[in-house]
Amino acid sequence: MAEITLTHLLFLSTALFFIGAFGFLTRRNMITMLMSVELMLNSVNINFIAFNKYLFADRLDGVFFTLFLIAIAAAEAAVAIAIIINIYRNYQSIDIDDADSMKF
Amino acid sequence: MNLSQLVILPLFAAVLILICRNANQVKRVALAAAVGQLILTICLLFAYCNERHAGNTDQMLFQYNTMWFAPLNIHYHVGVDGISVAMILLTASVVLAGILISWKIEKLSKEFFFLLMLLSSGAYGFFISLDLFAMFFFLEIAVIPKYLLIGIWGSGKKEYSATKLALMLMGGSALVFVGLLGVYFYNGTPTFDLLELSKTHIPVGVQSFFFPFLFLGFGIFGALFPFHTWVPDGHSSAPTAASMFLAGISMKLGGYGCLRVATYLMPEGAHEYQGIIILLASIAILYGSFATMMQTDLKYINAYSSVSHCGFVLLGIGMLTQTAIIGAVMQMVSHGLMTALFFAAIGMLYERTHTRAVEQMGGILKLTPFIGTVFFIAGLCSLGLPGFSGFAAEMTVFMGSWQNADMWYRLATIAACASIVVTAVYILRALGKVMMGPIQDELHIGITDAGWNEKLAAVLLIAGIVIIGVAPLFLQHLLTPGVEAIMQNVMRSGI
Amino acid sequence: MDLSLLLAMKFELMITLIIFILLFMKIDGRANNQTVIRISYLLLFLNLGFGFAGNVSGEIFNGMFRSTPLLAFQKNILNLATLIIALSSYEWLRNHKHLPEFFILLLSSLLGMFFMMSSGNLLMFYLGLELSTIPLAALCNFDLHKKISSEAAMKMILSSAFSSAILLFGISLIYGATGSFDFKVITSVLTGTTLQKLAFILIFSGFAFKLSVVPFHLWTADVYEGSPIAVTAFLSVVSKASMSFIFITVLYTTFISMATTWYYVLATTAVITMIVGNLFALRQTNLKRFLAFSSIAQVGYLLIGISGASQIGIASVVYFILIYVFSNLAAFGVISVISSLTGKETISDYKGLYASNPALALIMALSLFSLAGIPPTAGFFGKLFLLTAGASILNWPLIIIASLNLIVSLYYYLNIVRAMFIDETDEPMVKLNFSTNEAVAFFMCVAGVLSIGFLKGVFEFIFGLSSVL
Amino acid sequence: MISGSTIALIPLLPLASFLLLGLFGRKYLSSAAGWIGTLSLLASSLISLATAYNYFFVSGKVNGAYQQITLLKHTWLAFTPGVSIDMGLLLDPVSMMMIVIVTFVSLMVHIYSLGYMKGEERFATYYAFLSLFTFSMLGLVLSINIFQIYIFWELVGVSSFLLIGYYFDRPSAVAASKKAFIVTRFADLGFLIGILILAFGAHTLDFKILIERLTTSSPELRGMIGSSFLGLSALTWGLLLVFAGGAGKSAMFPLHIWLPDAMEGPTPVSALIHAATMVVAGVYLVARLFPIFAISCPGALHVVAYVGVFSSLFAAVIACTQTDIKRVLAYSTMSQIGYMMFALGVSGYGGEHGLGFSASMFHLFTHAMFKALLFLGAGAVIHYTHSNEMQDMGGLRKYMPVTHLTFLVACLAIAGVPPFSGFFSKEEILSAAYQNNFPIYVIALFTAGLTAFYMFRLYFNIFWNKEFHSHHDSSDGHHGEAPWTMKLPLLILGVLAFGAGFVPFGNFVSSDGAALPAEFHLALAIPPVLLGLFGIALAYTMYKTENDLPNKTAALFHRLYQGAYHKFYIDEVYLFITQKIIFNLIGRPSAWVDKNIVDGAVNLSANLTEDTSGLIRGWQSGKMQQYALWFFAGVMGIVAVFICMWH
Repeated sequence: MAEITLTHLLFLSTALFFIGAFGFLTRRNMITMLMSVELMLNSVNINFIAFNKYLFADRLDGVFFTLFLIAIAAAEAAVAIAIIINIYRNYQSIDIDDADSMKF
Repeated sequence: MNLSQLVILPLFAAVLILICRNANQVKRVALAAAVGQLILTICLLFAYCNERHAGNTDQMLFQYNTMWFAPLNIHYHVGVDGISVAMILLTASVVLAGILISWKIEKLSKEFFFLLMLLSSGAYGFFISLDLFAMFFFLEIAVIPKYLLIGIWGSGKKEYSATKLALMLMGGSALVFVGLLGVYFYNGTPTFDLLELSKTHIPVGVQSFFFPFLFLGFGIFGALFPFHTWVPDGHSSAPTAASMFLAGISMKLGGYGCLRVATYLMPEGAHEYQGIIILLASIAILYGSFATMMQTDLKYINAYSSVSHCGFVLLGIGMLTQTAIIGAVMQMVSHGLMTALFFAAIGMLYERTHTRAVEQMGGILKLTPFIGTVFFIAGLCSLGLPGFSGFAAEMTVFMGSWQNADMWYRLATIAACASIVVTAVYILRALGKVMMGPIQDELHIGITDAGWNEKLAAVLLIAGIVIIGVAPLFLQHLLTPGVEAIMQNVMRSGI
Repeated sequence: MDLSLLLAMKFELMITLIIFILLFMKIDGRANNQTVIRISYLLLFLNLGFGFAGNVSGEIFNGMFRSTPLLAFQKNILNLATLIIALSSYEWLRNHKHLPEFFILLLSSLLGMFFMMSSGNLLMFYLGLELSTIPLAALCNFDLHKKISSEAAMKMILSSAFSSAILLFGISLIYGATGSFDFKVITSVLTGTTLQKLAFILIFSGFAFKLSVVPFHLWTADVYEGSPIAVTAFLSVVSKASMSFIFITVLYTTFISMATTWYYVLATTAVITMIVGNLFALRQTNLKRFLAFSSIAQVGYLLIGISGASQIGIASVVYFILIYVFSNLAAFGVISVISSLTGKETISDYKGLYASNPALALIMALSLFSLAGIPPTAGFFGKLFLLTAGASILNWPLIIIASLNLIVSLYYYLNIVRAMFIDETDEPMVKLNFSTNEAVAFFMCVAGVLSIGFLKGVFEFIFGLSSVL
Repeated sequence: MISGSTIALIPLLPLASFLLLGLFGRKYLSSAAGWIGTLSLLASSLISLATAYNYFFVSGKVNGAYQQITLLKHTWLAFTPGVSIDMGLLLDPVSMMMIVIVTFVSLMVHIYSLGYMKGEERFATYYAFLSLFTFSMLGLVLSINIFQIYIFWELVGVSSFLLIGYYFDRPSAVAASKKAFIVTRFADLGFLIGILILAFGAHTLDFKILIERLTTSSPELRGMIGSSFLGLSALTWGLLLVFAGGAGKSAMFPLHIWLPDAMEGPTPVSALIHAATMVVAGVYLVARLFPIFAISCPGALHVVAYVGVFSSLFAAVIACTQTDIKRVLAYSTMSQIGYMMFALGVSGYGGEHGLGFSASMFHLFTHAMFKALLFLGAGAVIHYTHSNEMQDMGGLRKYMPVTHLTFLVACLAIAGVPPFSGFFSKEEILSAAYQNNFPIYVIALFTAGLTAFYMFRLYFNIFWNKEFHSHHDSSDGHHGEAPWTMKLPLLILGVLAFGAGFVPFGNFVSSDGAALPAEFHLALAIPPVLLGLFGIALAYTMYKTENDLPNKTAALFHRLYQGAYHKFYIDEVYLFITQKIIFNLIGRPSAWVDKNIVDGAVNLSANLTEDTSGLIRGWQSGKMQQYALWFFAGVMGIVAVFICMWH
């Protein structure tokens, strides 16, 4: 059985990144969009870990970055969800297409 | 003599105007400032002549140079030669006349005089600057006051005209700025200093790329065909004093810039584009005068005729002979005074008859002899009658242009000469219809002749016109050293 | 690490301190709005004054945090801008239920920006960026009951999350290519391979998003329009300023080996940004939205200055932003006063403003002239120096397009001037009274707009500082 | 003895009078204006007489030839080292003769106007303009520099304009003044270009140097002959264009159309400007440059001759049909100037060959006297009858004896009846023509007969023919013939019109300054006298008493008569050219292009910007996901451009 190489991991992370991006661009529900962003962030996390593990194993920079990233993603999600709740109060909907009163 | 006074005095007056309490004070302050300014410029003239008599052969006198933005090597550098002195005198006279003419303005008089002062300060600054950046600064200062003067106090389709004027002039200055950057960067050591730049040699390739920017940019200010369309609309919508300023001074900024910056710094470029300049200028002269023939609004008549007359300025510059350039500068001064007088007369008339349409007037000379006479004098000066400044200037341009022996340029000169006939046609048409003939409108019978302020303004301008017209040699002597310096550069370019 | 090096972080420490003071006041809950607002103003004044005293340069935390004289100056600018924003939004804040939170969030965001600007490391940079963005998103929603406010906040948080995801992907690639987050290490390793270029472009897009460079700008107008005016002002001035400062550092040091690449990226996007910003600004009727697009156009000029890649470039950008702070905040101040007193925000509401409120109209006009780059306002110098710096590369088409764009921008600025000074209207605005606080803010702005160009030392001073990034 | 500053007073006194009356006349001096003007001119004419006396009899002659003397030369405007406009006074026989004529006729007109213009509202203005004209005309004739002449040329033009338009509330006067100015301006354009060509060919504007360089074999002359344009040499072009200017002022065909209309001005003005002085400026100009014409460019001189003789005949034919007495006189003026022109044209330079030149100047001199007299007489008639039309007159000899007598003298003079002045000058001209160019001689002879005919047609129609019936109230008839201020000039001029011919003119004025003794050729004198008498007799039979002979004759020569009556439709041609071609084909299109194309381009660029702005507004759709999509696309776009495409 072949070893899992960096390329595999990068392929995984890239796929995840684009899946996340696709989700962000197509899903109408704001919460789902938020989840899609989390997917993208996680793909970045995989990148960091993979690079750290395979290329720069002597230092732990990538791992640390990942840790910070998880924390920040959580904070971001918290604020975002608060805002989405507020949207729901104002619009009675969390469909992204409903919130387009400002344009042109 | 400290030249910065010329800029500071109007600014100071502007600030004073802002703190005045009523319209009377405002007017008095403005008048005092304008009179002071005129006295100052006359002092400058004498000081200048004294220096020259004393044998001072510096190109620029009364220089003052201080660093402004050291990292970019931008200076505040001022100084004058004969050309600037003449333009400054013109500015002072026109501003004073403009203030006198606007004496009775009621709407927002404080703001009006404030803007007028700001405008004049910009013009003075432009004419004394020897640093291109500072010059550009002063050039740009005027855009907004002009816009507001037309927009707030104007008439007709004033908003359209004001916007068009502001945008076209902005376009002009944008081009100028590109040209200035070219000069700045292709000069060895980046500098905006006119005198230093004139000593260095800008590579020919660079000149042929950047000369059009500078010339076109300034040309837009000077009503270069086909970028003149701001002139008719802007002039005719503007209030009287603003029209006087626009046509009398603003358009001269363009001619001055074309000469002092474009031609002086890039003589090879000027040679390269000489044909095009002359072509455009002669088109402007002829086409402007033919277009004038068809106008029925007095202000449009004068505005289009300004296009035609300013064509002489550009023609003179384009011919690149010393006489032609002197003629061009004389034409600037002369046209400044004359067109200001014309606009003043139109303004006086409009204030009384409330119309500017030629066909609605007639026999005005009988009703208001003074205004009529002013009108006549302005008209006769415009059609180049000897004894008035226009003749001396135009003849100098023609003489200088003919000196350029190229067959095509001589044909252009003939075309330009031909415009004096067309000019006669439209001027006499207007005079004949408005001033002479039977009285057209019964309502006009009660109108009063000019008041003291209007008389003073007219006399001031007429005095200038007649002095230049009768004794042009003085003006020519004043201009010659400055033009010689420019010609040296043109000759050095070796073509 | 000795104490003097901690002084290098004095800006950040000071702000943290203020945040805590306000937090305690909030928890304490006894102080009423008036007291809080006064104390906040006082603290912001102190903060500003403190910024000028005893600056220490150096690096701490293994180079993760840098402090240079230029950074200190930039932080001072941002402190000043924050103070002006706080002062000029007095009318809106006065009766707001969540007053302390406003300041806490605002200052948190500022703190994030300071860290971001001082960062010497991508991790630090990212942390600062998020610390500045997340509170801002919350601030956008500060008018809780306004629909557009929450919409703006939603657009802000979601798109910034998306953009940080892309930015992070770029950072991860950089990490993959260099094995480090440290700017200096990265600089020494980068060579300009395709992977590195890709990474750069991804990171660039993160910056571009915050700076509202076209085509990453689309969130800007909506967020500006929906947010409370104070927040809009903060977004358009402080946030953009901080971003461009760190952008310069990153470009000029970290990615210097790819200078050709980023020059052309910058030049292209600068042209598109100017043109699109101007074209959109032309048709706006809401003033906030209008200023959003005008600020997009301004960013185009900023990019040209940045692309100059020289000490002059740095100096002109900082100088421009200093002037931009004054001119843009004056405009926002006027809009804020009028909006909070009458609720009017469209250009046609401003018709005849000069007749009823000459002072406001004049301040607005001055700021617009400054934004348009008309002398004698300082904006003239700011804009021209940017162009001059950009022109040093001798890429003339860029400079010509930029110059011609000045015409379009003048047109739309004049539209507002025309409404205020020339147009007449049947329903003129009533005479509005504003408090001393706003007057102080206006005074600072007007003084800045009118004098900076003529104080010849200012530019020289900035130029001197710019020798060390 | 000849002092520059004294001579300078000759033009300066009228100038002073102009300034005084122009600035203050209307308000303060309206009653004294006439006397101020007249006295200043009296002084001026006395000085000029003294000067002329001095010049001719005391100090002018050196080695038997009159010399050109240049006085008070100073630079007015300098162009290149050689080329500058200098102002100064040039004394030579021609200019001496001219200042005498100008000041004298002007004085007469000034005196005459005291009566004629009495009670006019703008009396002071009138005198101011008269003084201005006199100043300009004197400046013109004393010019030392071709550009100085041009300057004063324009000034006389404008004073003529102002005086024609004196009754400016009459639309016809306004139109006439405009026409006069514009037509002469058009001609001046040629003059100006001619000056440019000559000035930069000879590198000078000074008459003396100009003539010197262009008559001797100099590099300048060779240069000017060598360079050609459209088949003519630069010299020919220059001279022809200068002549075009002269032709405009002197109302030569086809630039004559302004002169008959110019009769809208007050009649004394017509006497001064449009008969005696200004209209001969063209002749003067050609005379001034005569050596160049005669020595270096005979081709151009031929043009002068043919234009002159054609105009002379052309005008005489028209004059026979006109009914407005002033118009008849105007055409007769044109015809007589044609005489002077072709006299120059047939002349050679120096000695015997210069007969034509002397004759031309002589005729100029006598013509000034009798034509001024005719106009002033006509003025008196108009003053009396309040009409210009012949049919309103008739039988006036009883009512205005002085006018009648002097008018008759003038008619005899112009008809060339000996021993009246016109006989002598005409005889010289004809003999010069006879010697040089026979066809011209024949035409001139015929014209002489026509002249006698139409002048006596005029005379009989005014003073004989039917009985006079005043068309106005009886109160108008009471004022008698004319006040003494009007009669006095008539009498003085009458004496001169009779006696001026006895002056031995060739002794004073000749082409090269040396005296040219008059030779009287009896054989050559007889044909014109006979023709003249025949013309008079014809007029006598047709117009002495009322009969239908004139109508019959008109019917006989129907087409010719109609053509002549309508001035050969030249006015219509001009009208067509200006209205249809210049206005409609050039002016209107220019204005249209300006409004729609040039201005349209500016507006179009503005509109395009706005439209583009509208076109892309959909970009800002308000949908967050589209924003993100654009973001993504932007990243991809930059990647595509800068990584995939650009290496």
